[in-house]
Amino acid sequence: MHERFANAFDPFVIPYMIGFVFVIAYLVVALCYVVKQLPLSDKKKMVKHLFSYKIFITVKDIFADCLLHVKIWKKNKLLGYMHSSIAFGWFMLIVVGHIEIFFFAPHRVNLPYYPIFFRYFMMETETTVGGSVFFFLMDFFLLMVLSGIALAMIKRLRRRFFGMKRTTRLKWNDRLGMYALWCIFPLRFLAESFTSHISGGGFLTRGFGMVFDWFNQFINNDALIRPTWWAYSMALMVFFLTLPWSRFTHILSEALLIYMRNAGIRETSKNNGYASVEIYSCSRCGLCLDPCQMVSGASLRQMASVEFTRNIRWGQRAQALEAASYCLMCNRCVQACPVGVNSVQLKLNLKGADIQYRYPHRYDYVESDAANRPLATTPAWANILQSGAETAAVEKTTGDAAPEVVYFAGCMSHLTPGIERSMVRIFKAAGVGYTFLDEEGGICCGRPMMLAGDRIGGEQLMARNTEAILATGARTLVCSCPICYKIFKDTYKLEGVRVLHHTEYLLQLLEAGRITVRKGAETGVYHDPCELGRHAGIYKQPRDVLYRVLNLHTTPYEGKDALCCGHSIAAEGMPYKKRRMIAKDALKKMTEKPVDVVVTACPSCKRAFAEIGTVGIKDIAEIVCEQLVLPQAQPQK
Amino acid sequence: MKETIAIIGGGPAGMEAALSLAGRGYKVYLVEKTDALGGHLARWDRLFPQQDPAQDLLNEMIGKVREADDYIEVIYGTELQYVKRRMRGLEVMLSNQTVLQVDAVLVACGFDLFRAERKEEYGYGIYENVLTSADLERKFKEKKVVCHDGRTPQKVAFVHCVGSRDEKVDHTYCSKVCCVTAVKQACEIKELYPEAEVFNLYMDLRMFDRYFEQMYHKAQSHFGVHFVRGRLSEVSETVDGKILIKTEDTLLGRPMKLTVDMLVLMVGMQACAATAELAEKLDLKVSPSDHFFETKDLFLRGNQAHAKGIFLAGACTGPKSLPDTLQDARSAAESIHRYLTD
Amino acid sequence: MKDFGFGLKKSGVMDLDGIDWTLFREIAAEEPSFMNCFYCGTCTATCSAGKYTGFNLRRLQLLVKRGQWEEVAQRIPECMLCGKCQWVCPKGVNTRHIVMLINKKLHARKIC
Amino acid sequence: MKLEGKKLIWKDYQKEIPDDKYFYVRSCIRQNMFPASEHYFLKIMREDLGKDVFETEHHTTCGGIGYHCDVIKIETIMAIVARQFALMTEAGYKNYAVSCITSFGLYTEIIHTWQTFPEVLAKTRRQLKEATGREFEIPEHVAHASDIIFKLRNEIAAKAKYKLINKKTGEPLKVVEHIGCHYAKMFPHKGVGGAEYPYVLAGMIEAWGGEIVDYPERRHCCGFGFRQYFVKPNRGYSLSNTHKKFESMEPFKPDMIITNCPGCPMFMDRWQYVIAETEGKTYGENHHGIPVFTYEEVAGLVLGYDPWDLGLQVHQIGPEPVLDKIGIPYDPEAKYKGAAGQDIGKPELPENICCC
Amino acid sequence: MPTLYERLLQDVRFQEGMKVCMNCGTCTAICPAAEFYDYDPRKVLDLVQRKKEAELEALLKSDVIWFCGECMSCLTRCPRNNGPGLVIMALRTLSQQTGLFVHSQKGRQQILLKRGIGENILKYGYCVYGPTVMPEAHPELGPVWEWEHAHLPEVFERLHGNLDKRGPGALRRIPEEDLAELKSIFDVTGTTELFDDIEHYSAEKARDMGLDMDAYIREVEETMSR
Repeated sequence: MHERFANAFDPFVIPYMIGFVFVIAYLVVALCYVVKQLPLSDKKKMVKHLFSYKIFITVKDIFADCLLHVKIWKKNKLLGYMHSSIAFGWFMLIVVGHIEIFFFAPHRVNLPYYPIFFRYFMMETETTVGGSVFFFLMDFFLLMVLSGIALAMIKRLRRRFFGMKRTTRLKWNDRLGMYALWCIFPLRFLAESFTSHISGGGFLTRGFGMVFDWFNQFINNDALIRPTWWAYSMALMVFFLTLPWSRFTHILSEALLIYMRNAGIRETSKNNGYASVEIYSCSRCGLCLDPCQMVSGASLRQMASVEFTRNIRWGQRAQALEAASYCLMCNRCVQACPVGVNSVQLKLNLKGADIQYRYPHRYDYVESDAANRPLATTPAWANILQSGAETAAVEKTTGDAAPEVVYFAGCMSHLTPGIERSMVRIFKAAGVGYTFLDEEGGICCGRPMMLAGDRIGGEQLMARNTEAILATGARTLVCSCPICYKIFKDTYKLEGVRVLHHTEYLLQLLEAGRITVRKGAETGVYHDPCELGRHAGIYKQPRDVLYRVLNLHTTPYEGKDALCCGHSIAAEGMPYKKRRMIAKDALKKMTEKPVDVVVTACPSCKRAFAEIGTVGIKDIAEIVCEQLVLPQAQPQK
Repeated sequence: MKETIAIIGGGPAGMEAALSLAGRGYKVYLVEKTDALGGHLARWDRLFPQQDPAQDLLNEMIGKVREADDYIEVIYGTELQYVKRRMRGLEVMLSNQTVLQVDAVLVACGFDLFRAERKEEYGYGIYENVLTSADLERKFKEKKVVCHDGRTPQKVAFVHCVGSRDEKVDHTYCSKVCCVTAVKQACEIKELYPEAEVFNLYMDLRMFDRYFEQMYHKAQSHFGVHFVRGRLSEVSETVDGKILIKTEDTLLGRPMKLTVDMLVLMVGMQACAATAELAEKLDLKVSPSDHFFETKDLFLRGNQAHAKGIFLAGACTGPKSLPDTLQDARSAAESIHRYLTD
Repeated sequence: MKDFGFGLKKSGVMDLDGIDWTLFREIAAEEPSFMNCFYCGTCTATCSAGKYTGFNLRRLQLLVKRGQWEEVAQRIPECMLCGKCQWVCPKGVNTRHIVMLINKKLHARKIC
Repeated sequence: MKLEGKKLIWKDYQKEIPDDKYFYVRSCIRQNMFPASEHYFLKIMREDLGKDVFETEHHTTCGGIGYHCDVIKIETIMAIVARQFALMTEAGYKNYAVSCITSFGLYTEIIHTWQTFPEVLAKTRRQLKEATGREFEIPEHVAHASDIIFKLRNEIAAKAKYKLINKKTGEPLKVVEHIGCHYAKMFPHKGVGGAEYPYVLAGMIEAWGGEIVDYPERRHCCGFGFRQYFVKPNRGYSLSNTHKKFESMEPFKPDMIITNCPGCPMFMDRWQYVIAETEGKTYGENHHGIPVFTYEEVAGLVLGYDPWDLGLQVHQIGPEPVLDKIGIPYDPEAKYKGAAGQDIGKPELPENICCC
Repeated sequence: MPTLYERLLQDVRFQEGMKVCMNCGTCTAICPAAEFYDYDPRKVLDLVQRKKEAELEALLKSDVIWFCGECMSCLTRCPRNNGPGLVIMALRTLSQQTGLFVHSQKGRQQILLKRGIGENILKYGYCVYGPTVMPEAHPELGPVWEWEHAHLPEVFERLHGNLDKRGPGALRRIPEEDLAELKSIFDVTGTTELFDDIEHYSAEKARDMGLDMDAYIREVEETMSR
């Protein structure tokens, strides 16, 4: 191998170098920017992580996720191959290219463009084994990348080929980056092929080069060589220059995201630092589109997480806010994201930043004597209506001994009195000493407020409820609404109080033999409420309960793949008609195989499906209550 | 030719009944006191609930009546003078001295619009920019919906229940069509002047029939019409000729005032002026509570008058919408047919 | 000026002539269901906050449409956003969003 | 505005008003505040028009203010009214002329109640007999004094020395009429022209050359409100209602106000002073107020009586701008003199409103 | 013991004024009190027609019934021929007879009206009697009244009145025998009893408030209304 030019330079490297320097500069600036936004503790974690043994895990993760795209492989093999062939192939081209330099032109190692345009600057003077190996390797990885690119093109045209119903729609900046990316490797292939009669080449480049040579004998013209190298360099430049503004930023940020995540950094309540890395890490792969029920059930494609991250990245706050106000926060997209972008948290943060109404919440009325307050409309009328309201005063059963259980039905359960009544009957049947905290209507748990992005308001409500719950002296809190359950369990500080959803509690009662049930003839499927399933991880208990009371069938939409009923409290902006479409769609999917009853464990889900009215809907508490075997009934058996 | 029937009133009810009877082969004298068929329909621009042009319907009906001239004879400019019972059937004397020997008489004399002047506090006939729904309909028809001084109205208020549900004018009943007409006209104003603020002052919105509630929904959500639950209490004129109205927003429990450029009074229906006279001539009963003709009952004999051989159709037996009037007319024809064939 | 021991009282009549109509239209633009309300009061009947206070969403929505922001500003912070109202609304009004938007407008226009 | 529309309505409210032989009863407030008005009613009736109007010293208050302050029971008020009727019956009269609007409203209301509930009438007869030994007949006609002046308006116009016309411009004076609430609001057919467009004062103004101003708050109460005025802490109500009326009439620039109620001229007069002194606002030209007159005062003026004989000096708002416009001569020096021309001092001038 | 509603029904004003209300609000729309007080005659009628004893009692105890100015404008407009003003009068009478009026600040003012207007009738035969209309208590009557009041005999002479003299004329002295007849009417028709009720319940309230009657009157006189 010999260098062809003593100065080791050709003007066509300039575009590439512009792009290269730009990307390096961008990387440094962006990294500083991100780190600056992090809280001090997170900065420390970043540094500490670099020197801990866990750095190896991070390297492994980056290799697996960023290059091999193992997560995508798991979800979709073809898509996985497409991503990894491009990423890993390109990576290997870079690695092997550098090694090649070390072998053949070690004095040029300091020229960053040299490995990129290696074939142009070198000529093959003799065929060696080492040379052939490199030729083969380089051509092999080039072919790999080219196959990936070909698949990418196909994906744009025929997404069904990849088993995807939907893929992202691209804006001009993404298109520019993508077309540049698509051009890079075919141009490299052409340039190397055209040059191969000088530089030599492997099976691919030399092979095509020979075809070209054959043509060349007629026209005897090497005029195409330098233009193709120019084009190759230009394509690289365009790709690099558009990198910060295209979806391909994720190539860089994803590695940083993995590093940060492994360093123990998490989302905060503001969308900066870690969150901005997340936003930039969204590759717009579109894997979140199909799981999103807003997209599949309600034709609200523009509300999908992938569009949200895009809007937020490009400062389209109004659209981003709208998407956040539509989002059901069912977490199906988070689960599908191969990069691990927690877009639900990002949406919550955005809502929180938008709320910022330093508007004083006024919950002083929920102070202890609240229940005895008169219904007031306007001052003068208050006096008159007082007389009627006095009779409605609540008698709290805070007796001498503390009850075993404090039951908190939740606001929504008041709209599904069947759940409350069933729970009360079950408590009585089990002989549980309980106090029904919000029997006459209580204070909201605060999660709806939190899901609206209003932390301050939520915390005020939490403080009130904490006080009321602790005042009962009960050691167990049972709630019927998964929304309440989630916040009671994760956010409240209820010292010494076990927080259980009634699904868990029912199972405990059954296992402890405090209640007995008979198995009915009904067939049913269980619908996992988002807040109870994906948000709180309660999958097993309801099923263990249900096996005892009915013939439980399964559907493909269970556990982590469970559907949302569409009536999430989070989606304050979604029109009712859309909610209903989602509910209808979800119910239709769950009852593809007909069953007698769809059982759920959330008053919202129950109401949402009940409104559709195509099949019987019951809460798990109701069905357990129906199948209760009461002590006096047993002797007859 | 089969039996002969005299129909008093050439409005939609009279025409539709005439067509139904003609279709069954009866001879019909259609007695109309004015020079033209159509009654109130002829003065209307568009019809609720789907904004069909009134003229189209009228033309179709008049055309059919003309086509059926073998069976239907229209006598214009004439009123009923007296009716005598004969051995078989009835003898009808008209004001032009024509005598008709008929087997049955159908009264379809319709309704009169409430005279808005009677609600003195609303200032109709005193303040120029206070109109009735009929006045506005005429303006729509003439395609010239402007204030008295030619300005484009920026604020318009519609007042429901004018002359309906009001003991002060002895109309304790609901006129049925005013609510939906008010919503229709409010939407039409918004179509014409999208920037205008339109207010509907109602007590109950009686959107009882097909597509009515949808109209109301559209008025709210699409046109942004303001609905204020409160009965108009007083109207006065400001120094610049605008109309100041006072009402209570009863849903808020607060009195409210508002200046509008145009106030539209949704005048209700009342028994037509000839009711008492016809009742005497034909020996019919008039309801003491609403002054419309009584029918034998409200169910199976809803078109039969208390006198033998006399039938009733349309709004002379109480307020009716146009579709109801037409159905009632067809049902009256069926009643007459049964009576004559029994 | 003389003190007579009494003075002019503030009129409680809603004068709709001085109303800024744009404000509620803004809310309607962001949440179209705002215009659907026909003031049936189911929201108020089920309201968790209304049990303890005079919080009355039907009334507040109407007050916004009548431009009477003072009372709205006084009452709106009592809402707990629990969402029961949204469930019972027969017209599919996104009540929670409306409360949030009212808050937002109050803040943006500094009507507090 | 279309006057024909009003005329159409006026036609529906024709009231039968006898033009002679009245038994006259006075008003509490007018006796205190406008004694000359009642005097001139009698004088014009008797001397200018030659009518028989009888007055007895034995009649008392009807108790209407006490009744509307809710401290007098309805049975009591009926008996007092019955006693007045007994005096009329005893004096041989059948037509009853009332100076006060509150009384007039009460008389019509009570007669209506007696007619609707005969047992109530029987009870009143019994109670009056028991308490005083008197018996009574219900008058054939109850007329408010302004009804009678309305009826005789053209006769007055015929004898008039002045017209309600701006001497300088030749334009008719713009006159706001204010009708006492209890005149026709309860029983529209008992008032001339009905409750919505009463004609009783409008007719006088029309006949005497002026032009009536129809402003939005025209029909509304001056804000007396009985207990809302008499109890000092409540007076803001009264003041605010008058204020509302003045704010509403202001753009129409009226020259004067004519009233037929005892309290209204006092309140519309005095509240202008209070508004000026508390808010600094005046409604007339050049920091004057808008003069408020009783119908007798206006009748007296057009007939050419001396303004100070008519008692215009006891109004807080000076009548001078109107007198000047019409061209009625007056002696400013004599304004606050006694009956014999003696000096009895004079009131201080207010700070914020020009009262002369 | 008849219920409050039954007692209301005995009042002819209630029978005249309370038929069936359809809550249209024409009364409130033009009510002078509804404009300046937290008052809504429509709501009063609606509450009364619910016939709930507890609500009625609360109503009779409240300020609400004392806001009306009894101008009767509501009568003209009501499409159902109700008279909210008449209903208020019946409610006020009942509130005084049952002693519930002392529960509200506005109701307590009745003692002032009884001692002022009410007693004037018996003392002078007039509801209002000029010499007792003190300029200090009525600053709004202005400097003209101050002057007039200071020179009442002269002013009345100038204005053709008959102040405190026998014979007909403005503000004449009403003969004793006529005043005696008025007193007799008061006794026979129950107003004397009503006066006693007002005094009795007010005195009771004064005791409850720990005030003597003079201090109670001052308290009532000076408390500004809402």
